[in-house]
Amino acid sequence: MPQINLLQAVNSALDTAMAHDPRVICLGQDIGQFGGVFRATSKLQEKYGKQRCFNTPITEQGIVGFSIGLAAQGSIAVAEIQFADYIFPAFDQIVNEAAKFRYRSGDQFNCGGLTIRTPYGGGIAGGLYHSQSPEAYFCHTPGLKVVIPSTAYQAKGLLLSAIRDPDPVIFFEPKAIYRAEVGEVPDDDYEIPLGVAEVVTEGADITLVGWGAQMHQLHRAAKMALQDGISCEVIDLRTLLPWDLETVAASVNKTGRLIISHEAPRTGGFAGEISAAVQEQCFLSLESPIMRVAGMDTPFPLVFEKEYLPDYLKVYEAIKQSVNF
Amino acid sequence: MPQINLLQAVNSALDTAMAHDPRVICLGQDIGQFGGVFRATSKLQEKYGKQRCFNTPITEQGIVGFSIGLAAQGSIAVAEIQFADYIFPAFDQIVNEAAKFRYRSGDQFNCGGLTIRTPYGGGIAGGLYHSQSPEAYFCHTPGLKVVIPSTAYQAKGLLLSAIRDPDPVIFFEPKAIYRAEVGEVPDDDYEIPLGVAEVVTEGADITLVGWGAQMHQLHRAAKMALQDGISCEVIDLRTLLPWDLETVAASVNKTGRLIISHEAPRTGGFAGEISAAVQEQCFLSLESPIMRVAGMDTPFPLVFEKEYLPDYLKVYEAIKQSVNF
Amino acid sequence: MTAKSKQTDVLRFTETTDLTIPTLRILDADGKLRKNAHEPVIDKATALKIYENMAYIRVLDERMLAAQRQGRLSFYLTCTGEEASVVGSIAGFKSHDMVMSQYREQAALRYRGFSSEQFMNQLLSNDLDFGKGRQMPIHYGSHELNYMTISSPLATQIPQAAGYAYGQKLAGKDACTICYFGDGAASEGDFHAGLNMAAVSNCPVVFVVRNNGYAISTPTSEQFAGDGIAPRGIGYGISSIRVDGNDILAVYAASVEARRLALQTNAPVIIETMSYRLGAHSTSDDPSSYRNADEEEIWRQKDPILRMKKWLLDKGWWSDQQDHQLKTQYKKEILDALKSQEKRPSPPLSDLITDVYKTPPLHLRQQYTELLNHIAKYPDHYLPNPNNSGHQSALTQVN
Amino acid sequence: MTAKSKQTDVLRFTETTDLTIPTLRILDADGKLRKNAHEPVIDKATALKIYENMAYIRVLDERMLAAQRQGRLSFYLTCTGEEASVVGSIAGFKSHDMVMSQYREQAALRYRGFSSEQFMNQLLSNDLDFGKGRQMPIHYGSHELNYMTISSPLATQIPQAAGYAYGQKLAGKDACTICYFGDGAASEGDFHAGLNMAAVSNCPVVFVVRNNGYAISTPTSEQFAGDGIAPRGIGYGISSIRVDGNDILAVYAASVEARRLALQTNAPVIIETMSYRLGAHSTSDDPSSYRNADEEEIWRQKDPILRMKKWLLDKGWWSDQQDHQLKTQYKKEILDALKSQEKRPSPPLSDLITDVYKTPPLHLRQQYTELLNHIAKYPDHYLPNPNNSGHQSALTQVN
Ligand SMILES: Cc1ncc(C[n+]2csc(CCOP(=O)(O)OP(=O)(O)O)c2C)c(N)n1
Ligand SMILES: Cc1ncc(C[n+]2csc(CCOP(=O)(O)OP(=O)(O)O)c2C)c(N)n1
Ligand SMILES: [Mg+2]
Ligand SMILES: [Mg+2]
Repeated sequence: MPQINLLQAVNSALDTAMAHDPRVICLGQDIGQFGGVFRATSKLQEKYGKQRCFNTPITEQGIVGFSIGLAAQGSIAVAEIQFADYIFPAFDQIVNEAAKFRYRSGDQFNCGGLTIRTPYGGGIAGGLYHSQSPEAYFCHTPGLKVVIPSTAYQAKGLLLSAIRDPDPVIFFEPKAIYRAEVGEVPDDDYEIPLGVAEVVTEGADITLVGWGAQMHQLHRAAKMALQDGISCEVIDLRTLLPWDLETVAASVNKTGRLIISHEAPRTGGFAGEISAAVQEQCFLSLESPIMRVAGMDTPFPLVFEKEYLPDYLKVYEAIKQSVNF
Repeated sequence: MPQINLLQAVNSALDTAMAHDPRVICLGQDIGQFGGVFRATSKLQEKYGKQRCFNTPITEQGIVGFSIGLAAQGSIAVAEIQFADYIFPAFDQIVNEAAKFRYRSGDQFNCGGLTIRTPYGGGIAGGLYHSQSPEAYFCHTPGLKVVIPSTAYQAKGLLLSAIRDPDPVIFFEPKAIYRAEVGEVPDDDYEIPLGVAEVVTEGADITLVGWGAQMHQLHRAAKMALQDGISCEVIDLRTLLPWDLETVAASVNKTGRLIISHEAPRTGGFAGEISAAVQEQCFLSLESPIMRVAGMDTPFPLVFEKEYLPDYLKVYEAIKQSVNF
Repeated sequence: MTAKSKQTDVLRFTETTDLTIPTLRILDADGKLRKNAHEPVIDKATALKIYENMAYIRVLDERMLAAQRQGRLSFYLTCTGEEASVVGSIAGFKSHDMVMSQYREQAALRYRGFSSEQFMNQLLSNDLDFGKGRQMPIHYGSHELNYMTISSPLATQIPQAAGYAYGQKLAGKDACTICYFGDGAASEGDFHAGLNMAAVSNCPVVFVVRNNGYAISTPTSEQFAGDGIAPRGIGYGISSIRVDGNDILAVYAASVEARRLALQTNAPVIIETMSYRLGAHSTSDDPSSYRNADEEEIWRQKDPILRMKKWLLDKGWWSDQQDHQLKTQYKKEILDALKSQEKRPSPPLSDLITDVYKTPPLHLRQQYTELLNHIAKYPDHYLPNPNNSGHQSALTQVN
Repeated sequence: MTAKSKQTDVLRFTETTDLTIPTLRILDADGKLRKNAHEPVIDKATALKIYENMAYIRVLDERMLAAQRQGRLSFYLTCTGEEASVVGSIAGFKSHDMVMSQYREQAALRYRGFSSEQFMNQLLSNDLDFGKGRQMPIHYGSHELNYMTISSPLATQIPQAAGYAYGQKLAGKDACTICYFGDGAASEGDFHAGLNMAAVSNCPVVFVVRNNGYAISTPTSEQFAGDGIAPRGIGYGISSIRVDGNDILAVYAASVEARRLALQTNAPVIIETMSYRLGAHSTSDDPSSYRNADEEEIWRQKDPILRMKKWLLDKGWWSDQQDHQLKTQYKKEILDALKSQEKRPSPPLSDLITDVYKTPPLHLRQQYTELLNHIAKYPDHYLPNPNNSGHQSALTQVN
């Protein structure tokens, strides 16, 4: 199997989806001839033509609105938002329209063919507007699915599932590891089911939950902890909405301890939901408070990005704190 | 002191603010001669002129963007969004612009003079688009303050504080109790500090936390529980961002139990944040799992509104469950 | 960068007055053909279908307004005064064209064949409502009739219509999309997004803008400073026409031509219908506080239904007697439907959690089970009355 | 409802070609006054200030591009080719007018007096950066110079500029707002919102649209189907003018007049400057993959700085020797500033949590304390190098 990076895996998923189904259409800013500012759509216009892969004007609300209409008509629309930081002009179309389309019509109409891809997260010296992790906003929105891969293999399999899923999906791509994250990825078509977390490392003493680029911090922290004799169970959530509470709760019932980590600001972040839900399910198993290692409650800064971000050292310290509670 | 309702209290706060400071400007859809669809801005155009109280075109992103500019210039802009359900087209201006305005400029510029008022919540047979409670979206946004009154007295005092606060504030008005909620409200100018919760009823056995119209459900449930000999401490959060963890944690350390209730869908709602944070602080005091009584994870329905909403009976059942854990 | 623009030595600002778009009018106030106007090709059957639809909607609106006052509906919203704008336009399209409307176009839905019972089912949120009782009254939709379910947020359907039309084009359907919206909705960012994208991606969509003078209480003079909506089309490179919205023939002729143009050139077209919202914004509104009765009276004189009737009478295609009969029949049909459909039960409680996703995920099924357990403890407190009139709305005071 | 619209009997769609907006040009390609053109009133001092500013920015852009390649900056973005659009416009305004710009208008900031050190402080995120090192390079801002801090989300400043101008009007200031944006940004919903609101609420704001042919890789032909941006102004009821953006006199003359008009009529004005983005979008971009070198070459021939220089030489206001001296001086000034300012430390860590709110609330102070405790455990791992070049960016590969 070829070794490719996460970005190439995204490109391969799009290519596979377009090759297998003529209804798949890709649209977004600069995704045509240029192949997108990150080149995720590289060569797709050349292969499938301008009708099926095209540049849009700079209007995120338009891109998503247009894609909803496309999907409602029967196409499979894969829209790119250039940076997750720029998804907010489309917030109404996503939250009030896409998420509620099937429900409000009594299933007469739906826009399940819609997938919105967007690079997210920090670590690239992008400052306020090229670094945000807005996943929690969408996780509070019934009707949407929210998916985030952390490896090249996941990226292709999850994106293919997202594109073919009968519900609208927001697919966040961890851009910090677009190129750094390399792995074996089949050329063929394959899907990874949505809504199912992956227990990446089994462990006995504490559960670590995360997604996207943050998984690498968790793995590194787990390795450090292992030196101290602490065995971490590391879970990659992969789908945030609907999320796999069962897998996480089973793990916490076993380990008695839980740390959740994300880059987004702590207050109102999705770790809060996970913490609250696990606490409800696993109250009697908990041996120490569920902890959250998250971004600080500020806009995303530039010079202090490193200090701001929840890295493996912060996770490692939290592990020790939890175990020594 | 005159008895007025919550809506009149809002009107009185706006009137007071405009009378005391010529820089205060009200704008929004239909708020001029008509006085707003709920009449919150009744008579303001007549009193203060079309320049200071005016109708805008139907563009929420424009209303908020315009108001940010006004505030940056030195005015005090009080923008009305006709229904909280229609705040989403302004999401980018609120979350990417207003919230980050001071930070990104290194405090060279700010839009602290901005207040966005908007009626929110269910209970009026409004279905998907006249019922939403979107507060959690904004509570995940550093740089914003989020305020929600539950009584007429609070409405005036908190709104005056919000208008004069040096940071941008989203002020959600519980429209279901606009007219039902009546109380003594001074004619004079007064402020209620932001960021401070109110312990409305002291109690020993369990803490109930809520805001807005939900407070009435909590009070009613607390009364029912009292019949069973359960003493509830009822806390009105009033400000959701930044929220008063100290007051809530002190209460939970005393009672050992906590229920949080809101109308918004459970998953990703602000109760998750409160639960997570309190659990971090009060782990050893907790005698039963922190519970959330919330809206269901669906769009807001019409015919089953009553079933969907977290009412006093659901809170009461949760109280019993928590106490009997 | 634009090659089209000529160079000039003269510093002069182009003003709004440099572009004026005339208003197409074919029938005069008395329903007579104007001097130089061409009567569009229209057969008797179509003409009568149009007229009957306008008449039907007028009766429906009157009856439902009354029903709302009686507390039998929680909310209603009339099309009164704008019937020609809506029926004249929809009649220019084919039944397989998709309609994406705002909320004041019930006449288009009727034209497609929506029955009185179907109107009542939605208005009453009963078990036969296609929308499963989830949305407020007037949020109709019909998959069978190619009429997209209405959503309350304004203008969101505009970029969606562009995308829908693009999909139709790609799928090789000989069909277009017709997208309705109001003068107020045209201020939303989605208007700009939708029109620009429709133009640049060559979407066969016809935008019908109902310029009825008001958005709730806000007159167009406080909505925009330009000359209505049609001139904006020119900025996007869209062929645009303005018509007298109370002149059924003008609206119809423009619509037939717009459809042809949209499909032939694979491009959007704008029709701005100039009319007036004769009634209140909705049953929650009272216009007397923001406009005067004289203004309303002027427009009442221009009743589009009456104008068409005169033309039909002149043509010998219609009689006063037929007219009377028709209205009586509609009144009965509608009141019968109201009576029968309001006896129907609400949708099943399980509809609370279906259709959020194609398949309800575990957490929703759990929440539903919890709800059932809870309701079992307080059976009297929950569940809608079989008679839906229980769903009274505080919205009667608002929008 | 519109009284302006005349009635017509003829069914005809108005087309884009019914409104063409000419391009004002005063200087020809050789810097000579065109035959019938009026030279705007401009004194020698102003003319030289304009020229010097354009020359400065060209040098700055060249040097910073080089510095970025050397890894001394993480990101940069040039104004090359569009200097006349920016300097010609800002020169038409007063220093107390507020500037709300996109990101390619560093020339306007320089015109207001931003020093080389100040540019470097921002580009290097050092302790003297007014923005406290929080934003990426090129996000300048200066309260003192009435230059609003730049934000990356496109077009958000457009409705804000309308509101700012409204505030200026109400406060009785004899000042307006000048709002810059690009052909791509004009597709955002905020463009529509801002222009319409500015027009209907009578805001003295001048919108300067830099139509430079591209938005990153997207040519204007894929951005819109209309004839540029100026015709859209007509739809909003805004006086609009298109100018040759490479002709400094055309831009200047239009700007002086636009300011006068905006303040006199309390209304917005649009200036569309037609030019070309000669360089890459930014240091993250490589245009060779989406446009050909011939196209660039054509525009390189139209260099606005050269054109102005010829005019100045003709007038006897400038000499080649002065020109050479000036550029040498600027080069030295800029490189000296780079050298000195890159030695400066980063802002203090405490700036991480200030200015989120006017006063840091408790939870932020606690998070900061926790961070300090954490850093104390791993002092080598955190905190920026005193030399900021450590801040290398993966954005070098992207936008
Ligand atoms: C995004 C959004 N903002 C505000 C509203 C509230 N609202 C409902 S109808 C309406 C007026 C619309 O006016 P117009 O488009 O002219 O249509 P008309 O009612 O005249 O047919 C408003 C402001 C809404 N539904 N959606
Ligand atoms: C809301 C938003 N969407 C996308 C982007 C990414 N982006 C940055 S610059 C740019 C192109 C802007 O083009 P234009 O307005 O023509 O300005 P120019 O670069 O040509 O000066 C894009 C798409 C952004 N900054 N903000
Ligand atoms: Mg209207
Ligand atoms: Mg451009």
